[in-house]
Amino acid sequence: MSSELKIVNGRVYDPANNIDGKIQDIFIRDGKIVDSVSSSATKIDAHGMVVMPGAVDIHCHIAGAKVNLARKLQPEDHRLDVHPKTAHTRSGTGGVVPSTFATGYRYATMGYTTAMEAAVPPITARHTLEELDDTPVIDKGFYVLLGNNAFLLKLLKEGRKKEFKEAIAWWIDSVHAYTLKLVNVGADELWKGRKNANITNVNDNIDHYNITPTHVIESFIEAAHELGLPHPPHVHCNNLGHSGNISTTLDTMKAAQGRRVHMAHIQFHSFGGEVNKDAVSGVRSIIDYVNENENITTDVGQVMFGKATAMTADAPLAWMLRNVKMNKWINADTECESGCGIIPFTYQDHIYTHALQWAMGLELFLHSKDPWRVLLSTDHPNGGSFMSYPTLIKLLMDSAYRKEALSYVNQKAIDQTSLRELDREYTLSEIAIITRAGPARALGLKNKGHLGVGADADITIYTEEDDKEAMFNAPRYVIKDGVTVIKNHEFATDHKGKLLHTKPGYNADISQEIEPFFEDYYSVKFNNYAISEDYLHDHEVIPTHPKA
Amino acid sequence: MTKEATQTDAQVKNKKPVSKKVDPYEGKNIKIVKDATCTFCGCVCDDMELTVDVDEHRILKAKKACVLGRAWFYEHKVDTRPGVLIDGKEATFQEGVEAAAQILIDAKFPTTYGMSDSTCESQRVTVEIMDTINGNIDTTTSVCHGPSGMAFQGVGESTATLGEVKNRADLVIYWGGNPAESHPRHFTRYAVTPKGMYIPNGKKDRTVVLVDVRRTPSTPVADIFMQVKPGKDFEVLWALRALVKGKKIANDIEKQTGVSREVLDDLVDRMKNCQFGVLFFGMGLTMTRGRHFNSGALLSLAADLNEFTHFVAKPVRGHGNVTGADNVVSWQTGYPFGVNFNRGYPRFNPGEFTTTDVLSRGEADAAMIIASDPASNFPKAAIEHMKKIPIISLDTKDTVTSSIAKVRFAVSTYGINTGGTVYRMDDVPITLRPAFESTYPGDQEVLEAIRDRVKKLLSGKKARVAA
Amino acid sequence: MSATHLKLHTAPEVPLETEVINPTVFANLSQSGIENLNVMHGNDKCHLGDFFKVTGKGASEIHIEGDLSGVKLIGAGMSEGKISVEGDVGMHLGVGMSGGEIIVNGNAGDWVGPEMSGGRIIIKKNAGHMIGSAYRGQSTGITGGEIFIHGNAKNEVGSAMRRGLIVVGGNAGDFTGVNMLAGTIIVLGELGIRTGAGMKRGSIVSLQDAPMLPSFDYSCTYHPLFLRLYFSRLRANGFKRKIQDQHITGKYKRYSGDGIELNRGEVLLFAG
Amino acid sequence: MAETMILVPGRSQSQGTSLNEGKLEDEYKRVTSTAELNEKDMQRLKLKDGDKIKLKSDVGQTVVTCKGKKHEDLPLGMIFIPYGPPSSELMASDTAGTGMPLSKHMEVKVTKVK
Amino acid sequence: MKIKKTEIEDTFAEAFEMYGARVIITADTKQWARAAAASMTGFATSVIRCKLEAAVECEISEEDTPDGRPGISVLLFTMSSKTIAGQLIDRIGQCVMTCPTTACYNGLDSDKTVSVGGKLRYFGDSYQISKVIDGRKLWRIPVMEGEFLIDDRFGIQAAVGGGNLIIFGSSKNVALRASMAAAQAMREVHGVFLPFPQGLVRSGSKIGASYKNLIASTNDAYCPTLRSISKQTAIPEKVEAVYEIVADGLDEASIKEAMKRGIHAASEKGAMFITAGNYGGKLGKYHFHLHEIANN
Repeated sequence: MSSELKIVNGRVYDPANNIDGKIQDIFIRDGKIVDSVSSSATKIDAHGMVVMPGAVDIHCHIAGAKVNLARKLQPEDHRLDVHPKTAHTRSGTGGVVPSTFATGYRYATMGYTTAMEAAVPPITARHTLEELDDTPVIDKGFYVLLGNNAFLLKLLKEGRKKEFKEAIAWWIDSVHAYTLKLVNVGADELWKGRKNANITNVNDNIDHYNITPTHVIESFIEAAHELGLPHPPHVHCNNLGHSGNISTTLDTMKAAQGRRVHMAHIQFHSFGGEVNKDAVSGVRSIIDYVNENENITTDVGQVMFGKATAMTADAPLAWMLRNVKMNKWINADTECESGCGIIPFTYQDHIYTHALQWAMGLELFLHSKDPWRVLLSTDHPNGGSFMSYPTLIKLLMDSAYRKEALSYVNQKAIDQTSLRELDREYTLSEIAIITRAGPARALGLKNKGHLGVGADADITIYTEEDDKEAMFNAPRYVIKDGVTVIKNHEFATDHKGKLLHTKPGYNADISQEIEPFFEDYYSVKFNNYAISEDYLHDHEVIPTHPKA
Repeated sequence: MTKEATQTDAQVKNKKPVSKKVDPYEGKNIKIVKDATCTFCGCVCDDMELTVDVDEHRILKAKKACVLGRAWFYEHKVDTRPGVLIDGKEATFQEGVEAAAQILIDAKFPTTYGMSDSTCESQRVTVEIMDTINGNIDTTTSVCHGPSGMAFQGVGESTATLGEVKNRADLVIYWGGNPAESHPRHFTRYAVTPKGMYIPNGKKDRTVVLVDVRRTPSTPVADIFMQVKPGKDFEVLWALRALVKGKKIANDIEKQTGVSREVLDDLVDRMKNCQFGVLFFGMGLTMTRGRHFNSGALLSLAADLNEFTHFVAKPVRGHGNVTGADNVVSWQTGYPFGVNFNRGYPRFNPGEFTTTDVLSRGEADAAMIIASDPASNFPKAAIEHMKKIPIISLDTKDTVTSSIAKVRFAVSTYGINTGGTVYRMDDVPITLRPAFESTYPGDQEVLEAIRDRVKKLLSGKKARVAA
Repeated sequence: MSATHLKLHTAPEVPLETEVINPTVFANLSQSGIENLNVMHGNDKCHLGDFFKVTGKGASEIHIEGDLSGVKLIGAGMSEGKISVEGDVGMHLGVGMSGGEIIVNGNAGDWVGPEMSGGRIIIKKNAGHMIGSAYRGQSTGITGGEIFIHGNAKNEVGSAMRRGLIVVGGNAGDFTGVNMLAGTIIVLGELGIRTGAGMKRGSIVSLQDAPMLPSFDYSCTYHPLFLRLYFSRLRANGFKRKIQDQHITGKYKRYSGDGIELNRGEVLLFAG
Repeated sequence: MAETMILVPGRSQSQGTSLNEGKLEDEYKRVTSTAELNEKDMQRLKLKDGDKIKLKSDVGQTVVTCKGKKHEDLPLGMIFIPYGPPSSELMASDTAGTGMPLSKHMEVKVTKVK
Repeated sequence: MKIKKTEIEDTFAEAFEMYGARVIITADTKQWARAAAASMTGFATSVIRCKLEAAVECEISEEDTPDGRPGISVLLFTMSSKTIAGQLIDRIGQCVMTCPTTACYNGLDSDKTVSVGGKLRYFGDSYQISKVIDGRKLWRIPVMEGEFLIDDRFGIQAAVGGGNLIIFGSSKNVALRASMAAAQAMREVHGVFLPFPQGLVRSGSKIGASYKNLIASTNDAYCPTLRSISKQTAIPEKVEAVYEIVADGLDEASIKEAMKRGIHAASEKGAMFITAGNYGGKLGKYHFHLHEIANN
């Protein structure tokens, strides 16, 4: 029996289909958007409401080993933000690293229907999949960390580009990832092998490998291009958080050589000034480059004041943060694959660097010429919780509010930026781009981020309000796969989202190359490493388009 | 997940487990399971080669298994006891599920405990049951490395997966544990003898230090044995932290702790100058006076040492999937153990919601015990209370707990009869390859049936919501 | 003086959570309004009246009678008024209290006054673990207020406390003042082991000698004048018998610590 | 004459293997009711291998069989016993806000059972 | 009017507003408390050149001090609320903190307080410790003897300075005897102190001088040696010596009480004539009329 739904009289924002605030009806059958439904279809009267596609978070940290460590680490944060169950939904705890159920439900209550976990070491992918399965409502996928993979670096050292590409495909396929993630490439070896050292120059050789981070990044981007992944590698550049890191960031973007690359949380990589001195905003040189180079997509990684948790595969960065306040700190080395650092952190508006980062993020948004490529994120929970997105949207849409907000923060920091001069206000359509259409397009999710026929019926309906924070904080309806999950601001049913992953093809012989490496250097058996597809629950393969 | 699904899961596409006849067992229906996983202890070795007599439902040989692993595999064989007992009388599965569900929904403070010898799949269902009925949940973690978990919440942890220890650690310290007897392959598979990427000569490239209050069968493996007076671990760890930071310590340290200043200075020197150090610690820290502070002192020591070199620490976890229980309970509730749902959302407080306490204080009015035997190893007061309240037990063998249970389910053994996921002590998830089918259901199956029945009974107006 | 009286008529079978017992909550409520307040009996939502008989009126003082050892969260979040209890109380007494006074003429369970920022709690008999302490994972304990335990207290008295005064008339358990940030803990009886481990600042005082951690360093034996001010106050608050003149005028051994941390804390042990 | 000693229950291999046979089996019971003492303590207390001793703590008491260990292997004043029902009998239930009873360090009074 | 044989002039003492603090010094012995007080109240006779007027108010018995030791109360006044904190910090820092065995407490309950211990604590070079005892914050500053204990804040209040009597005698001895008796009587009033040596001042002054830039000069009107020279001489016949008593007090009433006691005591001891200093009522807001005071 097919289920039908129609949303009538709503003001529709669907930038992918060039619809900008038109009153238009939307029809849904069996979880998909269609061009008409029968008269018996359930009707939602969206008069006075704004209809948008469900939002897509292109970069967040919501599931898996490191998230769970950060979750376990902070009972004090959960205790103050409980997530009670309802007649339809499971209970959980909130705070800046919510439990899985709370994560799914809370994303839904923000109007989000898809979110991508941005950093998973392959050996713990099984864990991530289990958590994602317990993350309700939303669709989700994850990016697999390969940038410090010892086997892949070894292949590059040996100049075996072909096997390198095959092995990448094997890894993505074995763990059911969506795309690749590169984090502080080359640093793991120095961190673990040279008493907590870090890479400072992307053109220096990586210990033991005689190749530079730039070369590694370039090779991954090339391989991903050839594999035809729907979304290019997410790159977390070297030197995150260090003054003067714009030169590293620019070098990294240039390494793409015009191929598609996604620069993760670019705010953290846009510092001007000199190394080891007070940072200043280097946003202009970064955003100018992004504006001019269409191969680049990026998410901002906005910092929001209040509680955050630094949670990263960039272990040296977490160590640097740890030495600021000496509070609780996690380091977790993953054999042959990754590092990890976690630090509970609070961004405070009176602190120079924090206010600077906040302002830099806003500068990036406000200087962006192409909303399709400069996307909204807080790098949850690194820059702040995803729960602060509505506030961020208001900062972008309401310049009077923004001006007032910036008067409360460290003025010396604001002096270093162009923020005072910027009067730009994002339109609803632009917000729909940076939170929906843009991320979906960047991800290559053809059925997401729009309301055209054939799209997944992931829809958010907001009551139109002047206060955009209030508006985006509580959608009136959230429809996922055609199911009205939230009705009149309350959960009407529970819903399980699905896993989105890719299946790049590869030559099976590559496993014979990889297996001996496992026997020597891994602590788990090669045979037990890859995850059978039967292990997955609801999932969808997003096609790849390999280059010949 | 169904049994079929996990079995297919086990058949990883690149290398399917080989199934063939072997001569020495002529006349028997023999199956070889390669790369099977032993779930007896937290080492979760996944390189077992099991020779299974399919018809006899037993494992004849477990290649690579240690003495504990062999006992685990050989002793879990087909059983003849009844599947379900209610008040000691045989009952059907349905009757057992009904009785269990009734006990759970009638209780005002139902608690559940155990789960460390159970798959993550079962653990997930268990949390769901307790969330549904607003119950209380705790795992064997609370009497294992629960204090270490609390210490972790206080100070964090610098840690590593075991493969990184194998590849890099040139200084390996065991503190308050006896792996030779509790985790026999810890030395050989992960931390002492194996050759690794930067440890080409295995044990020759490492210095091994053992710290304990007594000599144990683990002692001979150590290059240095540091004997601490019983109950003085914290003082020694504290002195080491002070010395690492270049601070003064009391002159009478040897008198206090049994460890001389020279030995401490030497160890500090080795710790600061190694390339990659690791501190493994056992329940000699968590179960003695000081508990979480002992673990915290050790975790802090490892963190402190990162000022000088790369240093990690790792609790040596006991049961096969106690680490999985921590992970599952954490991702579903935000807290690793000792979680209470009475108010419709999770609350955490060791000492308040942990099993020893809710039983000893006589608070729980029903308990579901999964794959654990608190009635034989809990404090007397807790055991006395267990005898007064309805107990539901799920176990692979009869235990003191199952003998006092009102509803007792005999279940099959994870890893031997059922598949699924378990987490090794270093949080690495590992899949299971069951060897043969049991006549009993897996605990996941029992728990799902109880969950479904409970949900049915509590449907509609009776649903327990948040208060 | 007007007061609302609560008398336990039905003993709870499982823990009872009664954060509603708070003068601010009682304000402007009739007796039946008070009886109708929600309490949690395990996972069962009940009313205060299911367990207590309510008499009298006026919210500024609440007087409770009965064995409340299984009753948690009495006076949670209290900011004014007075609660007096004849009998034992359960966990989390006065959690988050910012003002007012709670007097228990009996024993108290674990976690008396966590997250306290003001007010006063007096326990006439013994108390459990974690008195005036931080909850797990928190780096800061109580930020003000006073807790007077006339009997013994168990482990972790005042863990991570930042401000305030905790007095234990009898003995304290292990890790008194662990991770203390500042504030004062006075133990008139004996201290357990590992006193002040990880303390950054603050004072821990005992009228008995105690074992010290190796990272605490002996400074001197002297007369800490400021103690006279505390002692005169404590003598006026029911600790008269335990504080003798020699304690007021005598000398104390001063240990500074914790050397591993900031080393600005002190342990003062009476030396005669 | 009773003497106060420190009882340290712990894991042992034989406890681990016997546990797999079943906790209600004789072997597990035997293993978990055999206590190890320093030989010199045994001599002083006039005990020999196989003798029964009574262990008594604040909360309970139990009778176990004793077995000597070389002086260098077990400190004076310490008793080791594999975990099991006898060690539970002696365990106090106060977890001091941790959930963990003090199960590896118990003060017990030791007397020979005639 | 006359009291006994003493003529009381119908005039008034003109007093002005000052700001006052009360400091309680305790010590192991009365002697050490006195030593600190003496040191602290040295060079504190007149705001004109000393910036501050201060003297011991009274001694306090052990039962009545915060720490149960012998104590002494000192009153310290300045011309403005802004300058008092600095004076307290300097004088406590130099004279009390330095003095063996002492501690220093606030003795004035007031809504208005100034930070004293809160500033002196920096002498502790980060080793200082604060304690809040029953709502009262104190600082423990390590010193070579042990610790110096001082209140974080001290109360200040508007007070009255410049209450005065001018006592005339038929001889220096008579004038001195009468003045000393008056001073003794005045000092007994709670809240009053006499800043000059033993309460007496012989170099009474007038405003201004024949020299430029000198704000005060000798009160030639009352100098016996200038009786025949000074145009404004006000020395009656037979008067051979004059003393002034200046009284500062925490409030008007206490000054009145002190002046009353002073007038009677001086009369008792044979003062010939008593008057008071004023500036025609233009300078100070308080006018203490001698007749009214003496009769009350």
